[in-house]
Amino acid sequence: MSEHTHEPVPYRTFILIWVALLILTGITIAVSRVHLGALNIWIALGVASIKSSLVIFVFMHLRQESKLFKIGLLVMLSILAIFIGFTFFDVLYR
Amino acid sequence: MSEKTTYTGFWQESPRTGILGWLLTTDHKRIGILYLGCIITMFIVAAILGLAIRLELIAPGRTIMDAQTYNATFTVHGIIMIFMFLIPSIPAAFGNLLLPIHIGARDVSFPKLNLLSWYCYIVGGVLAVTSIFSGGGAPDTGWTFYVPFSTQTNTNVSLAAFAAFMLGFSSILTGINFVTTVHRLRCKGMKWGRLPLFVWTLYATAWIQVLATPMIGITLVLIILERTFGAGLFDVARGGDPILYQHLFWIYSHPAVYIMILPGMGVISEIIPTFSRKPLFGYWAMALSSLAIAFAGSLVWAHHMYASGMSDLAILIFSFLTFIVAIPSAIKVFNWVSTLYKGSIELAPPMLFALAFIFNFAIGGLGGLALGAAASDIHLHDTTFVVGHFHYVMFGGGGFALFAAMHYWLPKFTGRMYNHKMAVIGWALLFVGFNVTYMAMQAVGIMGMPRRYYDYIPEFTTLNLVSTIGSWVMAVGLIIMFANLWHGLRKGRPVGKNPWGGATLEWDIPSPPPMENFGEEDPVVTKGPYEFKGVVADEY
Amino acid sequence: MNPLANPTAQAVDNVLIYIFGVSLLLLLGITVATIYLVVKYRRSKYPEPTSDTHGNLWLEAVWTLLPTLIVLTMFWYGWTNYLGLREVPAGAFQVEATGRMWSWQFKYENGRTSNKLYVPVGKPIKVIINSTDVLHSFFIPAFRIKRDAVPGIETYVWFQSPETGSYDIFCSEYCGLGHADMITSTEVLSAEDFERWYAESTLATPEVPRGRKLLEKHGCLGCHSFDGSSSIATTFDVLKGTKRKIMSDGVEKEVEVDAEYLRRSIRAPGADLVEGFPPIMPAYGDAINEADLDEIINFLLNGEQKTSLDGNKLIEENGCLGCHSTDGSSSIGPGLKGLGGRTSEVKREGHELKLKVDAEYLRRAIRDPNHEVVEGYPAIMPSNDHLSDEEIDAMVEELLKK
Amino acid sequence: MSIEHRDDTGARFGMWLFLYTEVILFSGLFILYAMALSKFPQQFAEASHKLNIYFGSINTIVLLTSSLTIALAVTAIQRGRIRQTLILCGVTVALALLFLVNKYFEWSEEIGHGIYPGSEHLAEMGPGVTNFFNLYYFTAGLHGLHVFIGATLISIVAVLTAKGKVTSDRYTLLENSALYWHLVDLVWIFLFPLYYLIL
Ligand code: HEA
Ligand code: HEA
Ligand code: HEC
Ligand code: CUA
Ligand SMILES: [Cu+2]
Repeated sequence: MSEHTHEPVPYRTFILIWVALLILTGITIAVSRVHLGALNIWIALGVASIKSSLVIFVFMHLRQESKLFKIGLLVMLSILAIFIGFTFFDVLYR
Repeated sequence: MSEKTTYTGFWQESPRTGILGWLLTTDHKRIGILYLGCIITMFIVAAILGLAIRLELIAPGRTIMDAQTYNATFTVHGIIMIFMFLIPSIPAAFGNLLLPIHIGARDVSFPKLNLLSWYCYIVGGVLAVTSIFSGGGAPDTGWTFYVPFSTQTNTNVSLAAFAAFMLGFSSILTGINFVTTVHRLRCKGMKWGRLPLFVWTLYATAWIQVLATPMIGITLVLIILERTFGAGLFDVARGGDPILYQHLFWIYSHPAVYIMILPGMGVISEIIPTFSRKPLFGYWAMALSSLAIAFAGSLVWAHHMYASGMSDLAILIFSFLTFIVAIPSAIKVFNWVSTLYKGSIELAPPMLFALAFIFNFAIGGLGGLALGAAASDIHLHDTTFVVGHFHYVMFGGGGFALFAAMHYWLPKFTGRMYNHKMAVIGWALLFVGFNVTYMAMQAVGIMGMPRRYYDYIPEFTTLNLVSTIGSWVMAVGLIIMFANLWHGLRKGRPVGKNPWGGATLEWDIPSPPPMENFGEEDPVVTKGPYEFKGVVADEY
Repeated sequence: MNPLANPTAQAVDNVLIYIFGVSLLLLLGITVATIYLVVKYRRSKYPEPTSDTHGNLWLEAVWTLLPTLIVLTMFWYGWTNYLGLREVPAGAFQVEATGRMWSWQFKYENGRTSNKLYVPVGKPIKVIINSTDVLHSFFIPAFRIKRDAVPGIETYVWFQSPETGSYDIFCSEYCGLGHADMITSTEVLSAEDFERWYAESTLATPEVPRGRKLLEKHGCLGCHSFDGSSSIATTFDVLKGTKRKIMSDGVEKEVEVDAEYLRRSIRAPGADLVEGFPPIMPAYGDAINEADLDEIINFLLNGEQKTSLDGNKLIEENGCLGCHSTDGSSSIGPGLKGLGGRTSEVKREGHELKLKVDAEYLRRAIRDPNHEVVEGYPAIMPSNDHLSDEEIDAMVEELLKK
Repeated sequence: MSIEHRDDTGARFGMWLFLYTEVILFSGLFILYAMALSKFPQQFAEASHKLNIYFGSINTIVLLTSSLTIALAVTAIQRGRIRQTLILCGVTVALALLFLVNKYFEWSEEIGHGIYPGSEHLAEMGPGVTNFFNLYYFTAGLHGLHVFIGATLISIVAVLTAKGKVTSDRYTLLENSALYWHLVDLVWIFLFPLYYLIL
């Protein structure tokens, strides 16, 4: 049965991550007030990616899961990137 | 032969008896049978519509129906054939029947989810049928639901789209189930290298189902929202883009064609070794090419859009990738053929269907190459050549693979054998009729006849007539085939557990298999799926 | 297929022949090999297999590489030839094609419109494609060209025909009920024929109005002109509402030109003489019958200012015939033959009504077609907001005559 | 029937697979968003101004916090603290409702300004802005639906926990509901900057 369950994550860890998430939220809002042109959107997406990694790895316990879960996630994200990226081949060059 | 034996095995054992024992079952084999029944029913309905299409096209002008009916007919024909017949056919019916047995498991990972997925299928099917008879009448958009037409027509598009959404959901649940099952429930000794190829193809298919199907979900939801709120998401005047709709649609629907063909390829990869009594040539190449098709197949969707007004750069890239997907298919064809070399070949009915599959699929697939090349597709796009192409791969490929599977595994799951002579007659008529029908269709497409044409100019008459005649030969063949199978499963001679001399796990257990497949003890696998040494075929 | 050798067809045909050729060889090879193996290694001859090989790395490498090479050549050939379809030669003649349910309208740079595509022979033609409603696709099989008509997005094709002739144009993107009827043709004309056609104006009637014919017949134009070019007599171009100084029975008067005045001037010109002109106009008396005289007067008063609209042409060019027939048959919409005097059963806001077909009814039917929908037909006729009242009147006039 | 087969990892993996499908579902709208943003950067920025950033920020905080509480609930059940689990689930559901109420006020305000799909006011503001709001409504609407489903799911699990059907060694149901809830949060993490913060 040991394979089926993992150690409980201490409350402290979760709370720390939560604080980090709130800080990151504050950062995006703050940065978005500064005009940086196209950079704004990349920063916003970058921070969002960091936030979501925190949620995925800690809140969602991906850290403790086997490789299979991680590979699955990677496959899904690459397919996602392809779907969005390849569509640009049409839209940007029309 | 005429003694009235009732089926044993999973047909009998069930915690509940009677109809509820079926409707509330969580046994993978019973669910597989439920699927199979529905799928065959759907196929017959849609095939009759196909026959009606051909009758209308027998001569120019109106013959048996008006234009609106015609448009609804091919739309419903396409929707049923794709979403309710071919996509669930092999994965949901035979996948359910066989996947757990093939990997030595007692059931799939989520049996209840499996049943839910069947109910989603039923709800989708019922809604689709309702959409024909209610509201503004049967949808008339073509199975592709292209905007802006689909947002403007008064017919019952929203309901049909919602039906397709439910069917997609069903497909997703099956996919989730199969991926998990393959990862978690392989029995002792069932290493990846010992999986039957049917399992490999189901596994690859399941990933497509999981990762591509949601896209059609959101696309159809958008169509429905567009029709209800009229927001103009695909309307240029309101900042939308009608071509983007096509991207969203094909992002799913191209990979979907591989959902339709991959499990069929798996079936063929089971049948050919068994009837050659020889290991499949190039096991790993076959396994990996399945994954390659699934992955590369997700990158080529825009080859349906060369004439849509898409950018030329996109055409360059998507045309290139399209040709890349053809390579793993070619590897498969070559490996099947070389499996025959120095074998001991028996032309039993399943083998005949498998060989016909290779031939038809080669024609369809090679025709796909002419469509994949940018210049030639400009001429062939949206002509009946495309219609010919996809009937070759979907019916000549996917459909024939399903028929092969039915002939191959019917004895296993019913414990009875059909009449071989009738099977060969049915096969021959079907094969000839099929090729006449769709070869003529391809030819008239090369001459320039657009598809979805209710009426056509006189130059196209002869070939259309030939095609219609072919469709009737095919119909006769199909009726013989179905009648023979039906008769076989009711009154056929009883057979033992291994009539063909197959080496995969299902042939080790009784026919029909018992409720939990393997009795008290879980199987332990010590050899590959195509090691025929020591396998003895039962007399039948 | 068409034997015509033209640049776009050649680009496509090269690729088609190459791919089909190679495919045929491959198919033949695979089929022959399969049949040979099946026959040779049949179970009756070989009850047991004579090999139990699991594969052969070399062979597999070969048939991974071989198809790769083959498909790469196909891809490249297909792509380079495709470029030929996109690069329009300089100096191409431009036409705009607009797809709508369910007909094409072609618009030329000089404003001329038509519903067949007329083009000169031997010249590259660039067709710019648009749509007003749903997707259509502009497809000429003879030139192997095809491009979707997308509402709000402009696309194009080009072609060049070395021979005169008529070639089918199909709509190849499904667009609803009349999709299969959205057929027209491209008429490739010789340079002279095309010039002549191109110069004709579209909307003015080619026919001369009857009033003017009467003027010619009675020799009026021997002395009068319409542009003041003749000094013998008055000019006809500004008659209506103008004032005239005349000598009537020796008394100088000022009168306004109206029908009564004109009638007198023609029947008995000597009675009122316009100042500054000699009294040479013959008296026509009864030489012109009453009806003709009315026609002439009407023409003089209203004629030349107003170019008369050709209702029939408007009907043709606005795509009405994509859905309506004129031979009495019913197609997508009701047949137009015998429309005038018919009683139409329509549904208005859910109520069934029987309405007499008159000009008022027809105007409504064209302006706001879905307000009253003819029984037994779907409410799909597009409204025609782009038409002016005059244009609609002209069409209605013709419709009543059909 | 033989002993029931139990595979918690399998169940979790199945849930992850389902979450992948959810991401792809939303990605359809994100594709449309990305294409439109590349076409109408100015108009998108302008339209984004019209959204109320306070509503957006508050909702972000609400969702992040709810994600925390449900994660804590999983630890609580692992440690066998049923009461804590129930409270944490309750807080999560309450936060979910808060989110929806907030959304309701936000949308009423916007609809009050005549901004909703198909409105005439929107049409006057030009194609870019119209497209932005269409996408905004559809994406946020779909997300809202997920919030609703997630809240329902967690309520059900809470009831089952109270009944003793979910316990310290049988808590996959809670774990999977929590995973679902985190997904809802994840989508919002992207939705928020993309719609409220483009400047
Ligand atoms: C089961 C379904 C299925 C399968 C497997 C395929 C397989 C392929 N399809 Fe097909 N296709 C459809 C179903 C399918 N298709 C449908 C339904 C449509 C129309 C949808 C609609 O518009 O309604 C369509 C339309 C379609 C188009 C768009 C046409 C158009 O509308 O203009 C294109 C263009 O590239 C295409 C290409 C291909 C290619 C390259 C393959 C390849 O995967 C084929 C690979 C196979 C082979 C190559 C043959 C076998 C190999 C050999 C014989 C060995 C020798 C080969 C080589 C050396 C290369 N298909
Ligand atoms: C799996 C997929 C599949 C299958 C098997 C078929 C099967 C057939 N299809 Fe279909 N077809 C599609 C998928 C399929 N089709 C799709 C996706 C489209 C595109 C729709 C669109 O454009 O949107 C299409 C479109 C399409 C067209 C083009 C319409 C147009 O563009 O105008 C035509 C025209 O001939 C056609 C004909 C047929 C015919 C004659 C059959 C025949 O093969 C049918 C043969 C079967 C029979 C004749 C029935 C025999 C059986 C019985 C009678 C039952 C008796 C039973 C017992 C006694 C038990 N189909
Ligand atoms: C898209 C197809 C379509 C086009 C294009 C079209 N119509 Fe129609 N028309 C219809 C249909 C369908 C009806 C019957 C339903 C209705 O009344 O709306 C109809 C009805 C009519 C009627 C009433 C006929 C009767 O029997 O009472 C008239 C008049 C008419 N059309 C004229 C025109 C004219 C003039 C044009 C071109 C400017 C035109 N139509 C273009 C489809 C079309
Ligand atoms: Cu216009 Cu088809
Ligand atoms: Cu495709």
